[in-house]
Amino acid sequence: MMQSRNIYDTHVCRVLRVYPLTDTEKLFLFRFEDPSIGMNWRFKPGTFVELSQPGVGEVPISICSSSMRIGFFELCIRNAGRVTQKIHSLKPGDTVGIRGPYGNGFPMEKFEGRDLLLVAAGLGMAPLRSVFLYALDNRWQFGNITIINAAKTGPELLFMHELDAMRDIAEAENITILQTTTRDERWGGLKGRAATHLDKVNVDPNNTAVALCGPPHMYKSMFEELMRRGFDPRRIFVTVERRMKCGVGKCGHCNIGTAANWMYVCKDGPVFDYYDMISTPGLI
Amino acid sequence: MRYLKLPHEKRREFLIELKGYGILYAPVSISEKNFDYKKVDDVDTIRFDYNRTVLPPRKYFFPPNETLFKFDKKDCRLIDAYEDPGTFVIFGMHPCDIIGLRVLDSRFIDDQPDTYYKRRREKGIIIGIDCLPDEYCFCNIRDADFADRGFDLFLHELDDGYLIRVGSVMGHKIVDACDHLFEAIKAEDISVMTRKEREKQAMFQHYENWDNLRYLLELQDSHPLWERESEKCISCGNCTLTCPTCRCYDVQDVPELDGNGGKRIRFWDSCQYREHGLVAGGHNFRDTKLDRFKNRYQCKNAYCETMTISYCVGCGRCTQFCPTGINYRKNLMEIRGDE
Amino acid sequence: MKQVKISRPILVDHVARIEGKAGIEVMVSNKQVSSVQMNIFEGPRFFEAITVGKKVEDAVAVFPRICSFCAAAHKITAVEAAEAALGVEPSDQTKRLRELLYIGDYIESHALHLFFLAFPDLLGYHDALSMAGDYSDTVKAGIALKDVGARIQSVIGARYIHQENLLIGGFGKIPGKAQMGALKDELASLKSASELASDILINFSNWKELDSPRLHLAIAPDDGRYTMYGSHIHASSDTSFPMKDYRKHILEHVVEHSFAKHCRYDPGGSKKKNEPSIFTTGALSRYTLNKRSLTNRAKERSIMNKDHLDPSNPLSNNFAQAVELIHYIDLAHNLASELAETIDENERPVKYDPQKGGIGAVATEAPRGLLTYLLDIDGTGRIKNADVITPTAMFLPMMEKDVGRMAQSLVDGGISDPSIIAPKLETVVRSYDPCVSCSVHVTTVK
Amino acid sequence: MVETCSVCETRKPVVGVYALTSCYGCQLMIATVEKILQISEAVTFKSFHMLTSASSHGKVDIAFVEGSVSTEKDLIELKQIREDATVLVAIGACSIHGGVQSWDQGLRDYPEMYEKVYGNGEIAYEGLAAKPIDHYVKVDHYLPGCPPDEREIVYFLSTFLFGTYPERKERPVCHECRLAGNPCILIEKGEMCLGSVTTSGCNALCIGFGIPCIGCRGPTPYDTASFDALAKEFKRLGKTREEVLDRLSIFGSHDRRMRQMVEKAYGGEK
Ligand SMILES: Cc1cc2nc3c(=O)[nH]c(=O)nc-3n(C[C@H](O)[C@H](O)[C@H](O)COP(=O)(O)OP(=O)(O)OC[C@H]3O[C@@H](n4cnc5c(N)ncnc54)[C@H](O)[C@@H]3O)c2cc1C
Ligand code: SF4
Ligand code: SF4
Ligand code: SF4
Repeated sequence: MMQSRNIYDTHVCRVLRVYPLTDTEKLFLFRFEDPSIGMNWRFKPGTFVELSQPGVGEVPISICSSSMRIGFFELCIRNAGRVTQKIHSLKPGDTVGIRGPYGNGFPMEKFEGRDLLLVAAGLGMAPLRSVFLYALDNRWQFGNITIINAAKTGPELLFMHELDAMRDIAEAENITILQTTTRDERWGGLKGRAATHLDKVNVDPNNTAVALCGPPHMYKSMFEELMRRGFDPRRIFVTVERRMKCGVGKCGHCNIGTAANWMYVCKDGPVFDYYDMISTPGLI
Repeated sequence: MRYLKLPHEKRREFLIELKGYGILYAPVSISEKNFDYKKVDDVDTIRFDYNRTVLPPRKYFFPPNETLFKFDKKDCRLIDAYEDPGTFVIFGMHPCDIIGLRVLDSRFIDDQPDTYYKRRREKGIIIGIDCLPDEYCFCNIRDADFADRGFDLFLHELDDGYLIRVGSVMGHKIVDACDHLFEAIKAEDISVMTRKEREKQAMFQHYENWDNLRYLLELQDSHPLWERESEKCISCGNCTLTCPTCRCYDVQDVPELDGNGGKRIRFWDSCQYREHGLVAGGHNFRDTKLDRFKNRYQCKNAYCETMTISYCVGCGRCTQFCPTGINYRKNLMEIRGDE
Repeated sequence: MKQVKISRPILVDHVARIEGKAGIEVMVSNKQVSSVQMNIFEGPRFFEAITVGKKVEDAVAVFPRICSFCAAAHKITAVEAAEAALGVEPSDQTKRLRELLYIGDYIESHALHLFFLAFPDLLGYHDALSMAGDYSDTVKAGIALKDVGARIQSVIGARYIHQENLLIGGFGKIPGKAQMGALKDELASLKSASELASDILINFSNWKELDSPRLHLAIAPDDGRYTMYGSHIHASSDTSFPMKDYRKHILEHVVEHSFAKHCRYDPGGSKKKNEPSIFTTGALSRYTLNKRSLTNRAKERSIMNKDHLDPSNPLSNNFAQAVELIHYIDLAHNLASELAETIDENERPVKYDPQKGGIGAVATEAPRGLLTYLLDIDGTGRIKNADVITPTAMFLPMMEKDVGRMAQSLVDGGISDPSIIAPKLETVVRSYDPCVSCSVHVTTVK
Repeated sequence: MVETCSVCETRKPVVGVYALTSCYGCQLMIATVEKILQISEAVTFKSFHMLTSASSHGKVDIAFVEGSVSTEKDLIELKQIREDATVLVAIGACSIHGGVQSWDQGLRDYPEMYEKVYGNGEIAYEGLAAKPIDHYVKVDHYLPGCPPDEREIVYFLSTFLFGTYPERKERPVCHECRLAGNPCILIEKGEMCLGSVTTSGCNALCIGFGIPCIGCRGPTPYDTASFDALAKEFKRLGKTREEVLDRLSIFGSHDRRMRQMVEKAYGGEK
């Protein structure tokens, strides 16, 4: 991991491309201004960066591109407030500050040799895309893969077109892509919450690593459903969100847990396993 | 360890000597009943009998308000705005505060060290002094009533002077440079010191072992105390802002009128404020005063691994400086089922 | 002879560069100005009514909010009225600090009025900001003077608008010697800048159309010093009355076209010739009645420029303010020098018992003229009755007269274009330095 | 607002400073900030009656509105300003919290008071009980204070010039009181300090002068003010319900929770 001397200092990155994804989300492709930093910059799926726009502020954003691509990375950003609104106004050629990557990321080494089940709801697709693309880039290390992408409506499905376009080649590679909406009358595809489509997956519960990301209320039902189907709780992983100002376990905003088990989402997470999730009050 | 004696009549000279190392900060009286660390010009204003300062000494390493960076929007680069305070001396730190600072070190100087804190930490000379507990102190329970490291010099009051423990290379240098002020320790000095230690121990009001507290806090999550006590809270944040081990901060960008320049500042935050757990979209992970109130008790009683003690060092500030008189120690004892 | 016909009234919707929101409406029929109204749109805020029943400490914290330009004047006068009611005698140091604070208000207020509100008019700009290009030194001097006035108030009062560090009986915290020393030096460096305002005004003579003898009211200095304090109010008609009796002599009444009331002076006595009459108050009145007590530098200036200080012409008020600027910079410098030596930072406010109750009536000279407060405090330390009369309410009728005079003479001179007349009328209004929000404070509930 | 960002990047933002019913302190504060000359170069003041006679009506990017709505005329003006402005900033206690003129809000009958002062039908204008402007129009940003702090005025303008907008302060004055290194006078002297329920931003100015906060920056937003707990503490210190209500009402009378929470603390007793 690259470590600048001042941990809060950022590297200048330039926006290469901006793709609008939905009404509120855009995908940004960045390149490090200094190529030598870019070439040495590595991250794990599930980690995040602190993205800053001097004069406006700094926000944590998951990296959503494949960690195999070097010198570039992608962020999928929702226009949610002050900073992200400003980021949304950026055009190719504009610059931002980046520091990181931060967080533990998904334990990809533990996933190797297993089937993968990725379940994303809403913005959850952003960090899971990184896992998914990583798995595609290292296809031989994994068994069957299913990805479930859920949102309220079709137009809100993140990376809907990208996943759609992959469908054919995916099938050839034993990858099942399920996209579902919960509240879209006009949506022609699957309907209902992600948990309702678990019978359509092509993975073996006995030998599957599960990665989940979505709104907090999704986890409980998802856990129950997975457990009922015999997925091994030791191999269920979740990535969560909290307020963060530093990303390195100092500012205190992302604290979770109790006196007996005190953690910081930015350092001890954002990826947690099933047992952390159920035993840490306030984590779900 | 090296031990020396500083006779009372040499104290003043010693303090003036200390000023030679940089700005001298020491406890002084700031109002009728309160003390704080302040820059000291006249060493006679130093209060040796203070109980506790309003703000903990962390303010010299982790300032309440500090500029991290300056920037110019045009090239998107951040320019480190660390201001070197030069060498400075903090005189009069009590053991709990010395240990509190080491607790802070464990968070700020880890594998990703906070460079601002670390650079200042390297500039600070710490002279500790022993104290007598009052009704708010429970550092003994927290294992923070005796500092065995984390200082350059430490003074124990004797009847006619101070027994000094030298705790660092810097400490040796300081005493070497003015060795004419010191005397060798005599046997009776040691017996005076042990007597004083015993007296101090006898002054503490509680002697429980709180090792199980962490688990009880978890188990007692629906104890009626939480409702009752959090209702009294006015969310002023005093308890956290005066705590020697609290370290939450917020960061804000302050742009300039020219539309380009500006600075990124950070300032102390408190988990007792609504904003602390708020994320975009309005979801708040600690939405109620009750949640926030509990959060502090959990955080302060978590286990600081590097120090093998809890994050709370028992200095008593959060109780003394709570405007509505919420008594933190008493509450913890109630959670433990103590009377 | 050319026929002058103005069918529409001459209207100024919103007089710019004064404090507050007011308009002018002049009706002309048959070449005669038939009515003049200063329309005050500022909403009423009922200060005297809402403070009734409130604790006197809370009330004196609220009164300065009548007006930002003379917040210090309101605060000091209200506090002193409360002290008069409760029989509190503040220390000499407190009095001196208050006087310096008050002078800070004068310097700031006069500098703002002259440099920011009045000069753009005379020099042909919309505002001081656009004037800054051509008259950069002038604007800078104005800013420096305003700043020192603000600084004096911030050092003593905590800030320069709504000074909270001013309590019944004293101060929350007393500034240090070093702060006073710094003020002293800053004031010393501004002596020549303080003459700049009069330098500029020398080039502009009063409009003769406005000449008309008038009645002036001002506080007479007790100790021969030209300040805002004194126990008696003098009139240029050679009458006078004790300030605490102001309610008998300064009479307020409602007029239809404004939320501000109008005032008249009743010299008292039985003689019928002493009918209540309109009057003016402010820098020109103070100068007219007390000029002997000015500092030497200010006196010299005024003697050299008598023409600009004609008591019969309202435009002289600008020059009188300029003279006061010189005077008060000197006075502030003296006071700051003295305090820098003697100030006792540890002095505590005088203790008092608000439940003692009583009535206190006090008048002081605010930058714009006489300001009076009457507080009646009951046996629980609450306000039973409050009465405030502000300078603007006092001189409003006179100002309307002058606006009418100006309009009439322009009409007489064959000018009919409202867009030419209106700015001239605004200039007349501005010369009074009216404080519109002050004027709408408003009045006693019986 | 998004529009301003694009606007700012291409040309000087057009700014209007307007007053409804107030003491004019907010405008005076804007007019007298140290950097006013720099500000006047960075923005175009389309309307600023106190400062310039070149004031006119019409569209502005940013409108600063001081003062409460206290007359029919205020209300008409306010609605026009809202229509003309992309971003509307409520500035000062009057505009945000109704100001000291709302001290008696709900206690005294407005028409009665009006009549007592002006008599019946003697005056040609219509008065209204003072209200914060967001009772009538949407407010984008709040810049509190009586008067506002110079640094905050500069901060607000700077964020707009940067194409973003200000972060809202919601921490209480106590926060800054600690950061400033003051001792707490509520604890030490038992004085009725309103710091804990008052929006910060003044650096605890008054407490620095040894004077309890009277709440001039108004109650902390988002219903975070614990009036009940504070009132209980005041009660313990021997303050009466009336005293506490009067003090809290100077700047907080329009807070919908305040009265009720104080009543709760005093348990209905007088
Ligand atoms: C580990 C992690 C990964 C994330 N990944 C993504 C992502 O891939 N795409 C995406 O669009 N969003 C992501 N978010 C959420 C994103 O950080 C917030 O939407 C963003 O901070 C909102 O900031 P703002 O200034 O636009 O909004 P405002 O509401 O104006 O926020 C103001 C300040 O609050 C803080 N804040 C607000 N919300 C959050 C939040 N949810 N998390 C942390 N701090 C917050 C920020 O520090 C910000 O400066 C992630 C958050 C975390 C913690
Ligand atoms: S000091 Fe007391 S009142 Fe203030 S936040 Fe802490 S517990 Fe609450
Ligand atoms: S109650 Fe007042 S004095 Fe105490 S901390 Fe809060 S603001 Fe400061
Ligand atoms: S301390 Fe309170 S009263 Fe004083 S300026 Fe701040 S908010 Fe206003």
